[in-house]
Amino acid sequence: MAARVAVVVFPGTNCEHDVVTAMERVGAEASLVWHGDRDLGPADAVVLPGGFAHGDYLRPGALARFSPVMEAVARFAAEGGPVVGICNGFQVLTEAGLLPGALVKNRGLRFVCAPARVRVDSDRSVLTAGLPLGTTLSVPVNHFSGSYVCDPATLARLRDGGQVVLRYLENPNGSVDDIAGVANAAGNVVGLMPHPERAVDALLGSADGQLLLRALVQQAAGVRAA
Amino acid sequence: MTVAEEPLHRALGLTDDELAMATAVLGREPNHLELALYAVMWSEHCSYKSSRLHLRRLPTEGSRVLVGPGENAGVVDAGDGVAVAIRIESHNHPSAIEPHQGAATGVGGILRDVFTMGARPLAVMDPLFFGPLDAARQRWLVEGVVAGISAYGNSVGVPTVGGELTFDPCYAGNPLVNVLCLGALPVGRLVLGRASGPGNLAVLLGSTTGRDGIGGVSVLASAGFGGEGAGTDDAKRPSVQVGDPFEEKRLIEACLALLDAGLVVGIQDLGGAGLACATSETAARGGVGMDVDVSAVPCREPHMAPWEVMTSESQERMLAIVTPGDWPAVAELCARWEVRATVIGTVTEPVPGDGGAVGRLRILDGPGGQVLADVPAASLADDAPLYDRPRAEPADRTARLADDPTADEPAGDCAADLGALLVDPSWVYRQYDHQLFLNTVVGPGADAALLRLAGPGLPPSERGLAVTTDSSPRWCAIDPRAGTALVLAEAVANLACVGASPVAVVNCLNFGNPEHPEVMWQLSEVVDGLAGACRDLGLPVVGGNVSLYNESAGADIDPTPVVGVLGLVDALRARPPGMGLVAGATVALLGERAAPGDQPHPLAGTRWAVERRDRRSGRLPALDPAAHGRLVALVAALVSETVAGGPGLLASVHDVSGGGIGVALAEMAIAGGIGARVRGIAGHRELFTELPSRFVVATHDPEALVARAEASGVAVSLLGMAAGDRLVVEDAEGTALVDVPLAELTASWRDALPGRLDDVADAAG
Amino acid sequence: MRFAARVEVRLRPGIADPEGATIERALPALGFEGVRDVRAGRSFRFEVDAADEGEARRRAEELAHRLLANPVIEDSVLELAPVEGA
Amino acid sequence: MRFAARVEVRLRPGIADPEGATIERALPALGFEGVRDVRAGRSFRFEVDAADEGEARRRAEELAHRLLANPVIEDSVLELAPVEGA
Ligand SMILES: Nc1ncnc2c1ncn2[C@@H]1O[C@H](COP(=O)(O)OP(=O)(O)O)[C@@H](O)[C@H]1O
Ligand SMILES: [Mg+2]
Repeated sequence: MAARVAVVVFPGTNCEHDVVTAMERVGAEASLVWHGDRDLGPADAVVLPGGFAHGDYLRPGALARFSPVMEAVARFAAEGGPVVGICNGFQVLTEAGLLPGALVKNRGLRFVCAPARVRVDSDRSVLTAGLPLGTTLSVPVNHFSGSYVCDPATLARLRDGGQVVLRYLENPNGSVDDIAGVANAAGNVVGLMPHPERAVDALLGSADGQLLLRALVQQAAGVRAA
Repeated sequence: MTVAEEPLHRALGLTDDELAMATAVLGREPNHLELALYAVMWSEHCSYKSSRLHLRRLPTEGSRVLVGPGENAGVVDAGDGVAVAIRIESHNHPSAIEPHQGAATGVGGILRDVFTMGARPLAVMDPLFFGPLDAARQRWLVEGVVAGISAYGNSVGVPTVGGELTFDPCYAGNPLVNVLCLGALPVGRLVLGRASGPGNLAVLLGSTTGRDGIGGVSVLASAGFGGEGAGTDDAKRPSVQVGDPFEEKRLIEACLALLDAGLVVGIQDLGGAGLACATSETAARGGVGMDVDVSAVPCREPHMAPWEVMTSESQERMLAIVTPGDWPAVAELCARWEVRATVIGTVTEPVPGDGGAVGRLRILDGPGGQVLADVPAASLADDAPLYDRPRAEPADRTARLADDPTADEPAGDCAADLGALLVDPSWVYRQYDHQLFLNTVVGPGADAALLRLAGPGLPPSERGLAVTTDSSPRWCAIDPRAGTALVLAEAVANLACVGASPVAVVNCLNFGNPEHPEVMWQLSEVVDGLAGACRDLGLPVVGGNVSLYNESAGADIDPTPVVGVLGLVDALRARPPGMGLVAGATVALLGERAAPGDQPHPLAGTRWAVERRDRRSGRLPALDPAAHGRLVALVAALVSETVAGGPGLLASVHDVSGGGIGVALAEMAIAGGIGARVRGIAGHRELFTELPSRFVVATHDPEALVARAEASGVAVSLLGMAAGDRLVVEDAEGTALVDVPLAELTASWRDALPGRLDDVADAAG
Repeated sequence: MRFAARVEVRLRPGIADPEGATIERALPALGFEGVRDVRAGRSFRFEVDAADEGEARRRAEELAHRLLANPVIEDSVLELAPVEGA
Repeated sequence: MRFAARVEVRLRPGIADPEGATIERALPALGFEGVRDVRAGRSFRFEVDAADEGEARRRAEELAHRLLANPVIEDSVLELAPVEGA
């Protein structure tokens, strides 16, 4: 049976349909979960997609983290379930304290939508498991507040623990240590600014995102089997 | 004369004759509220009173047209059960005052026009026009406008897939911000903005109503008509509105869900003239009347007077007509999307009158309360004045036509001219989400955008949609009629570069002051140029917008018609070749190399003449519609072979437009990262002429290309090869006109905008 | 002399404040009761070197008007204090 | 009783402030001399209904800490005053 992915929709989220399409492309079943729900339904993995939850008002993710569904997401994560936040979803996860650090305005203070090259620097996460270290992927970025910051102690911990899963080859936003994606210590919660769901079809310029999403689907299937 | 001394109707912008017309319609003097309604609805912006007469000359019929001009957006049948809605509009004046919010609310407005039709907005384009960037104020405008479009479009979740960027001194005091939106819907969901069914409810959806965008009507405050505390303080009546993309996003989802559930009878966005326009237009289109309870309208500020409520242009609002039985379901669905929904009125039976039944728009204070205004609904929309304003050819026209820069000598440094003409607009479009919905096969930076015809709720289709916007104030300033025809020809050529055939046109006519006879002459010429070219190319105009009074310090902008053209691709399975050169390919020109007559390579109106030599005169080359049609059909066919997944003959393709063959070659070399060597170019004239109906292409099979071209009756010349790391252009004798490292050209191209824009600009300029 | 300036930039009264309104709408669900009229603005702090307070104020106000706020939609409020020991 | 609150949210020292830095870099070209250490922040104004000032302060501070500022990168400062006649 295909892995079941719950795609969380906040008011203002806008990449939910794209994530559903991309997850289906890599063989998963995906369904939308409204932010007001307290239950994720039958899910082997959760994706928080990109967009502008609550208009990004106040700070990206600041209001969304209070949504009822986030308690269920936190529980799912605590039980070891795979949770991936893409772009705005990454911002929500940091605001919710499920990932360390914060995402601030891009260096340059402008929105950036462009292809980005990223490198897999750790396979200790549900999104990169099984990928050879050093694999380079072309995956677009699309954000205004994508510059990852954290204090030096946290950064040291992230590095030592293999929690920096993706780095930019050409840093588009000023992220510390070129960080494009981080995982929690257990590796089951991952946030990344690039949009793998936008890179699942050569017709659109790149299919590299499939590698990440396939890894997630495999991990999700494994979790269920266990 | 101060406002106090001026008669009220004039202060509101109505002429004495217009007041007499309103009085005749009512059979009595309008009261202040009624006067406000007529003033906003009969404004140039809402009534098109100066341009309507001319716009009638545009062809609007076509086999694919489902909805032509007059509705909120044009709609065409794209096949496979999908219809496409398209509309273009200007937001020039607000953007000049507050570039960020002005441009942002422009995006919001055009989206509402499209989802009003039942279409999900899928793409935005933004043709922009500014003064030269040397001035700090222009940099501030560019920064603000682009940031505003970026902030609103990205957040609301509609990709911006292209646009245009033009710098010319004529826009220094009056920038132009046009926005095009394209959406798609299952054909069956098409709805029109009309009310029907007396007893049905008028429901206001979305944002609260504030004192923003009341503009000219605000003189009523000092006319002693306002309610308690009504806007005696100027600060309370900002003319600038702040956009809320988050509200708009919820409004889009709620409205599309309402339409999907079949819960609305009609729906209409609130734009210019706010509730006055939405209520009177829906009633007039449906041949009914409407009772509106102003006191029911949720207001953002206390003590708003009825005229303020009725004319406010607060953003992110829609008016839906629903049956009383469906109202609870409507309310529930809106609550889920956190969209405010309030019953503010009722559809009423037309009242028998002298000339047949008349639907009346009545404004009431409370349900069944005092009648504050009572006018025939259609009189606000349909009885607006219509002016045939005086037109006059500019006095210097003959002299200007005769003063042609083609003859100018010496030529100057072609390489330097070429470098200076290269501009990479990615500084702009990197700030726009251009990929959302996973449809964008070709985004900004190419000749036209190419999208998969797909979206949530649409039936599956293999087709592709192509869209481009084009304009050329350089050409139109010299000859508005011929220039406009050339602009449409270029747009169609842009579509061919991605393999698409054109199906429909929208246009935004940006002009100066219509009270200047030269401006009215320009407008009339442009309409004729567009009408003629549309007829010649077999294209219907399905919508448009007119923006007048674009002037500053008494100087009008150059006539700036912007066309948006929608094209279709039957089978979109692979990416088109694109403009990038491929090493080892033969570079060829499709189309005639020279114009007939004594000016084989005319330079009038070219970027070379205008931007590099400041020469704004001469005679434009003529468009040969038949030859153009053959050429674009050939190119579209060649490209569509690749797009359908076949091997294809073309390795790269780019139409020749601004900057001529020189710029086309350079852009192709830069995009491909490979140099080229080309010979036989007849000096700077052939290098920079913008003679229409030509493409530069590259192919690995030149013989087959020549054969295809000859079979289609299209001229073809082999120019050279793509190779190396320099761009070399030689004349027939082998003398180099241009010989520069590709790296140098790439740097001038890439740095043109960032070099001038990457510092905080100064508002005060 | 050196002065510490704080400029608060706010939307003018009557200008829609979608950010403030969105925060306010969200508050009850977040468990915050009895809070209203939320308005969102920006603030800037900087230091000015000037001969005296009058000059410092003039320069800081010009900066606030010309650069930090767009007077079409925003007001700015300046607070200024001498920096001790500077 | 009703209280007017103003919360200023600032980046914590040591956190890069690209907005402040950009403004500062642009100043000399715009003719502003002697301005330095520009830091950009946000400000929020709102009103709180509460039994007394202590309760109002507690609620406003909680709002500032839990919502308005992100403690990973930001500090907040609260000012509170009773609203006359409310
Ligand atoms: N303001 C803008 N917004 C988005 N894209 C833009 C803008 N200006 C230019 N572009 C994109 O840059 C490319 C080049 O534009 P342009 O030179 O006008 O093309 P052409 O000469 O083929 O009409 C196009 O893809 C266009 O969509
Ligand atoms: Mg174009």
